[in-house]
Amino acid sequence: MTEPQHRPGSGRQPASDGAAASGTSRAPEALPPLARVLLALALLGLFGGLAAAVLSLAQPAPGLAAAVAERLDESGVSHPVTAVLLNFRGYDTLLELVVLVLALMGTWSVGRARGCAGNAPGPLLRQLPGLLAPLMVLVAGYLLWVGAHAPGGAFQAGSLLGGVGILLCLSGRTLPPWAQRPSLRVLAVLGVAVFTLLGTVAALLPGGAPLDWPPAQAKTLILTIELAAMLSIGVILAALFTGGRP
Amino acid sequence: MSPLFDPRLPADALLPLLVLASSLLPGLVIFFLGEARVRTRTALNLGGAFLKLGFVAWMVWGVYHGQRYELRLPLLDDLELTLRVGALSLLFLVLSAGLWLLTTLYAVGYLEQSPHRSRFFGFFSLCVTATVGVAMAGNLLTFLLFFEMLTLTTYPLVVHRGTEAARQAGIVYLTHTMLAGALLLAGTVWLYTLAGTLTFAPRGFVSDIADSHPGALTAIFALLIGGVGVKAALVPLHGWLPRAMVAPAPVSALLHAVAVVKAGAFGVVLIVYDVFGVEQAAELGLTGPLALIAAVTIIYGSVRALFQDDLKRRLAFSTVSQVSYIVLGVAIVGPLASVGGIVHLVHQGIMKITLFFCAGNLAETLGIHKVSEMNGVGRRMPATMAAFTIAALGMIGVPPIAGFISKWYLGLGALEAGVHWPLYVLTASSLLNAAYFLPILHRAWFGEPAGAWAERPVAAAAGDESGTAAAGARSLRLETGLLLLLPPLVTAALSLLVGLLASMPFSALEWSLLIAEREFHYP
Amino acid sequence: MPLQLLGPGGLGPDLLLAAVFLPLAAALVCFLLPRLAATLGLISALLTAAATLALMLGVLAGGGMEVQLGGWQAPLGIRWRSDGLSAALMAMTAVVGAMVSLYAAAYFRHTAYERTYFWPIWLVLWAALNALFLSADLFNLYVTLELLGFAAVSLTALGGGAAALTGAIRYLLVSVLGSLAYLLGVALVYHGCGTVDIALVAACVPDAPRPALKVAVAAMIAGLLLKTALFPFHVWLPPAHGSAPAPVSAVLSALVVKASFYLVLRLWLDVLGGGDGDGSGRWLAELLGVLGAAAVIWGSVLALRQARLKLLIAYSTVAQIGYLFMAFPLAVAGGAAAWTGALYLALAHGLAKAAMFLSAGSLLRFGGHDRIAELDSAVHRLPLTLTAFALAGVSIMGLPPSGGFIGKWLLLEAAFQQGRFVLAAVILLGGVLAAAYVFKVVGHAFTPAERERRLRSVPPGMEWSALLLALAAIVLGLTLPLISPLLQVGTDAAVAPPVSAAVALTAGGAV
Amino acid sequence: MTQPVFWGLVGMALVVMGLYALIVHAHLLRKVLALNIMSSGVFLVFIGLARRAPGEGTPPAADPVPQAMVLTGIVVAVAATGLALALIVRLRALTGRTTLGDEGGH
Amino acid sequence: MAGLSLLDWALDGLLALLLLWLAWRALASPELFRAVVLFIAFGLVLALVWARLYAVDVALAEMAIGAGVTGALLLAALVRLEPPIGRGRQDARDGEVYDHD
Repeated sequence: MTEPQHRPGSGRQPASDGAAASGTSRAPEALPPLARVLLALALLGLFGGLAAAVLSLAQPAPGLAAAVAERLDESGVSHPVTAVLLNFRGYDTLLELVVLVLALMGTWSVGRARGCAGNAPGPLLRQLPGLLAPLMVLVAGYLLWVGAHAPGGAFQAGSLLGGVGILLCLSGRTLPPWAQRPSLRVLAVLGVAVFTLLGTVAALLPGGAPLDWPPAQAKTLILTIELAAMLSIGVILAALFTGGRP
Repeated sequence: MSPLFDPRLPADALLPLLVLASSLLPGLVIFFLGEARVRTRTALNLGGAFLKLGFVAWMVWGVYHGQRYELRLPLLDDLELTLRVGALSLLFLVLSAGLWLLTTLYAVGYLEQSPHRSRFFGFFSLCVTATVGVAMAGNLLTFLLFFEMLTLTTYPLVVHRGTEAARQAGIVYLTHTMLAGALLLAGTVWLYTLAGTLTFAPRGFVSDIADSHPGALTAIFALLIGGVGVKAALVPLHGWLPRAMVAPAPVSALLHAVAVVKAGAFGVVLIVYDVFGVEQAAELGLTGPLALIAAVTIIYGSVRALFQDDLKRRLAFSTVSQVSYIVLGVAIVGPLASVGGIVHLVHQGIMKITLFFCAGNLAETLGIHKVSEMNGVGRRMPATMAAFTIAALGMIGVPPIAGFISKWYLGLGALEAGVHWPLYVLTASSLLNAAYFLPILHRAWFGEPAGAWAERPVAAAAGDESGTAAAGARSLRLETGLLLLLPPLVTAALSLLVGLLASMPFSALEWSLLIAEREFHYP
Repeated sequence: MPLQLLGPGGLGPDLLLAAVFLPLAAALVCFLLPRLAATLGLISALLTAAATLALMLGVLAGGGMEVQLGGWQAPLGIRWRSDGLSAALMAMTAVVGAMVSLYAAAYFRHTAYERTYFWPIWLVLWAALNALFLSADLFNLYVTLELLGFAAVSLTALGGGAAALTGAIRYLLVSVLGSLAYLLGVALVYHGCGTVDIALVAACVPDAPRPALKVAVAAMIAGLLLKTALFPFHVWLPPAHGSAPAPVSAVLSALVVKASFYLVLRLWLDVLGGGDGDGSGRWLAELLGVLGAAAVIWGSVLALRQARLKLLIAYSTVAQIGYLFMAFPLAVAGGAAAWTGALYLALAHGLAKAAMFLSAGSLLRFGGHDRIAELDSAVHRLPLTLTAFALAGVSIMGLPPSGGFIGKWLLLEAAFQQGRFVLAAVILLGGVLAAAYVFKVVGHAFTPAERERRLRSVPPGMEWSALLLALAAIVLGLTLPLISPLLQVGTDAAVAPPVSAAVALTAGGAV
Repeated sequence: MTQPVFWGLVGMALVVMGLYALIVHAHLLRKVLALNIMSSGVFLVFIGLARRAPGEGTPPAADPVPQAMVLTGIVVAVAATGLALALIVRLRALTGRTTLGDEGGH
Repeated sequence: MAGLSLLDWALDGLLALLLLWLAWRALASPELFRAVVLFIAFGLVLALVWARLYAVDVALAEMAIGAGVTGALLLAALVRLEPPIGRGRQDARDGEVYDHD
């Protein structure tokens, strides 16, 4: 059934193997009571095992907090979580941004966005964003900046930006023309693009490694990446909310 | 990093490769030829066949003078694909290369104007490639490779007609051969884990482990014989063979005389002689049951053949019976019996292919498929029926035709080995052979012509059956097309000659004696 | 030797970088420039394949390679590590990827919507695969697993129909569930060992708290089995693989499933040290073996019963995955060759299964459907495609001299050596059943076609890419002398100098 | 029992609850909710148990590495949720179904 | 952290109970809208737990992403799942028509 566009609507039931497909039955509960009881018992056993694992862990535990603290000076930032996210384990963060972009691609490939929530916004919802949005953008900028030495950073800031987008969408406002499709794409991939580019350049420097920030420039680089990432996260989260491609 | 090929490939390693390539490459090219390019295709086929025969002849000369040909290609960590040409391989090589040439000629004539010829000749060539590969296999792994390749390449030939019956036959064929392949693989791997080698050797390579693992070796023997026994059509594994008769006549000829059945029988010979060693096998008590199976197959096939009205089915059951002569010769532990068995490898091939060519001619020219329709056909097609008669008499064992030589040595071998029951089996089988062949001959020569072909003019009859006017026009002068007539005449003459000239150098018998001498260190 | 240039001292690290970042960057560009997606995608796919193959040659010539991402040592930073195992799988990915890209360029030529999304997502998927094969960090592997899963789900949904969507949603749920189970295991490992680097975890395993470690490993392996679709967890696979567009099905069956299998193997070999440490490893291996055997039988039987070609191929994947896990009990009991066998089967299955799905796609495109009973007309007109299918079938059946044969031979050898006749019988029976379902399709090539319908043409790129893949699966069988040394590269990673240095460093850091 | 172990157990309980709901419920939105709660449980295990390690400062901050990992996990979870919801909405638009059709889970 | 006061334990216990109860209700509540709202509440309580465990970054992220954005996504999806089937049919071919940028 790879070509449904040629034969829409004909016989598209997924074939299931033997486990008789009940087709359109829409029972709210999938399992009969007895099976649920058995399942619950099995899961209780599972919980027992998991609990035993937790209880068996040594106390005090090994961890990397000390190792992070030791190398914090070389990371370019003074907040350990940010150091881990964007320097020590920056590669994880890069891939995580790719996950977001991918979710966006997937969502866009499925269908077109059909408005935000369907209903006309109430008066409160129409007014609220006007007041809240600038405030949220400000807070986002602050969180981004403070992330270098205190809790905060691109993710929290980006999700706030995403919240701004969601509010704007709910209030029925359209995006300004400059934020329409092509630039939306650019913004969405900006974080990954900047991260990848800088990471590759770092690898090509003599003696460098991928994503290896020279300590002197580390803070600048990290802030640059965080800025780009924040924008991307905000755009992507808002775009995910609209549920399809614009 | 070990190189895949030794850059200094010597000529004696090249020759086996050339023998393979002379049918493999034409086969591959033929697949890409358009249906209409008859000349190119025929040229490729015949060119390949002549080349192969030439290479084989070269190697015959070499081996006769003590040269050995060997090619190794590393496949597994300490296992190689080995092509090796010894006397026994050559016997089978000569048979398949020679008969391939004739069968190709025959097929070119037989399939004229029929659809899918490129596909047919492509697989035909691949099938022969697999057969010569089986013939040259230097170890059990290589044997397995070409044996499976044979299965795959014959399947399209069996189902070539595309009818429902052909499809069913194909399924039966595959079920049998695939299961057999699994058995063979199991036996091979198991043997490898025990013996640590798979290289064929005179007197086998299992003597070291025979004392420690007699049970396992018995099981392995059963697995291996089961694996090759399907192709050799040993009862009760023979079910596919009569069914496969739906294939076109050249395919039947190939299946019965050259490739599949013969590869199976050849496999039995290899397993008994070069894997286990006949004495070792006898010591393990394995040859007795094998001889028994062979005897049962001989009788059973003959009895079943008696009751077939369909000519090709009768011949098929005859094959079931006759191939087991080879197995019987191998399983009677003794030099003369083994000579009889090995020489029958060639003799049965030549005679049986003659019979199938003739059956094909009858079907193609006159539309005769059944024994009961053959009344008086000898008058209409005297040359074909003459060939048929020679081959049939040979099958019965009438001297001096090829079959007599085989039976004679088998009988002598049994006496030499001090057992008598094979004589009774041989006698009974010969009587049964006579019982199912003589009535055919009688009908053909002395029956009153009946049927559509007897009344109508020749051209119309032929055109009616083959569906082509060309075949009819061609038949005006000869009794059938030249390409169809020549191969059976040649093979019939050959089956006479190998009997008459059995004691000349390079004859199959002499060669078998040579094999017995060189490979088995008998007399 | 010029190949040394590609090794650790030369271009090697750059090739590692290219293997991950090149497809990733290309994906972004394709996403930004939808009109050029197909051209750019194809070019970058070929470049990626070339870089990966060069990397494999480098590993072959110069040994394993390591890159410290961000320049940080192992417990703190993330390592890329390329040894023979990962190089072999990456090379397989490269070959399949290049061919699928060629195929997709033709397949999606007339469907702009699918084309614009296929390329970026597919390239991300490729980057994720390479990242997964390279990563030596358990948590990073979680991220790559999720990346891989989402890409696979998005590609599955590209089919657009209800069946594709249902398959994609089921796939997503299973994928996330599997990843969560894996992550739970990673959490416990981190708290037991204070690191997520594979080599360091391996060094800590002997002293780690037992129940925690066992539960962690069980959770990780269970999650991965779910993603690999081993027997009782296989239910999600056929609908997803059977309803996706053909190039996607090929990628999913040939590559994505292998990724989680690779990870199981990685954990087993590198973290658990081959599982022969204590009784429970043995026990787990036996369990995996039993499940694998059940998968072989059950998957093959169901494949045989399918009426639709793509579902048949998908169930065949379920069966073939079973073989991979049958290696565990054999290898743990001492038959190290079984690992090579399993790996060989994985590689051969990757090539062959991709060829099969691509051929199925051509048949489907040509005939407009994939009902096996009515394939005659399509099969007759596409001899190359049929040949590709049949040759791939030879490898799936495990007939010599294909790659599948070598794998089966090695497994059988181990089985017979240990006297495990039941496993041997299952391996052989699986081959026979595979022959049955392959010939169920191939048999239609020889029946006379009755209907002449208006049929769509199939571009040669689609036919030839499938054929080349199938040929690669056959030729793979002749390359054991080349690949066998490759698989030996880096097998002793746990005791290699750079890692033991890192172990010393953790010991300093953690205390 | 100490505080980290306590929260670890709570996390495990969330995981098991989520798993139960994932299997039992047919409605896809509920399955998504269940997966989200499961992932929250996993994160709780990750962070909760990290409190066993000696941290820096007063009061000792949690081990930053698990924190970073959980941050990553949270973002991955929201991406999964977004993708899943888009697919589910699309399925509903095409077929009217909000379940997978054949019950029995996976 | 051995010396945890009784107050701390009470606070932890209360939070844990609340968390588990919210999770259970969110999973078992028969009404989907209520379930989603309960899930958002669950996210907010979880953010408190993170803060309690001194994981302030995670707490912030949970509040913004875990509860906020995920909740918004769920609510939006809920609205889109509500309308009758008829409407979906018309734009069923949405996904297959490509719009050029």
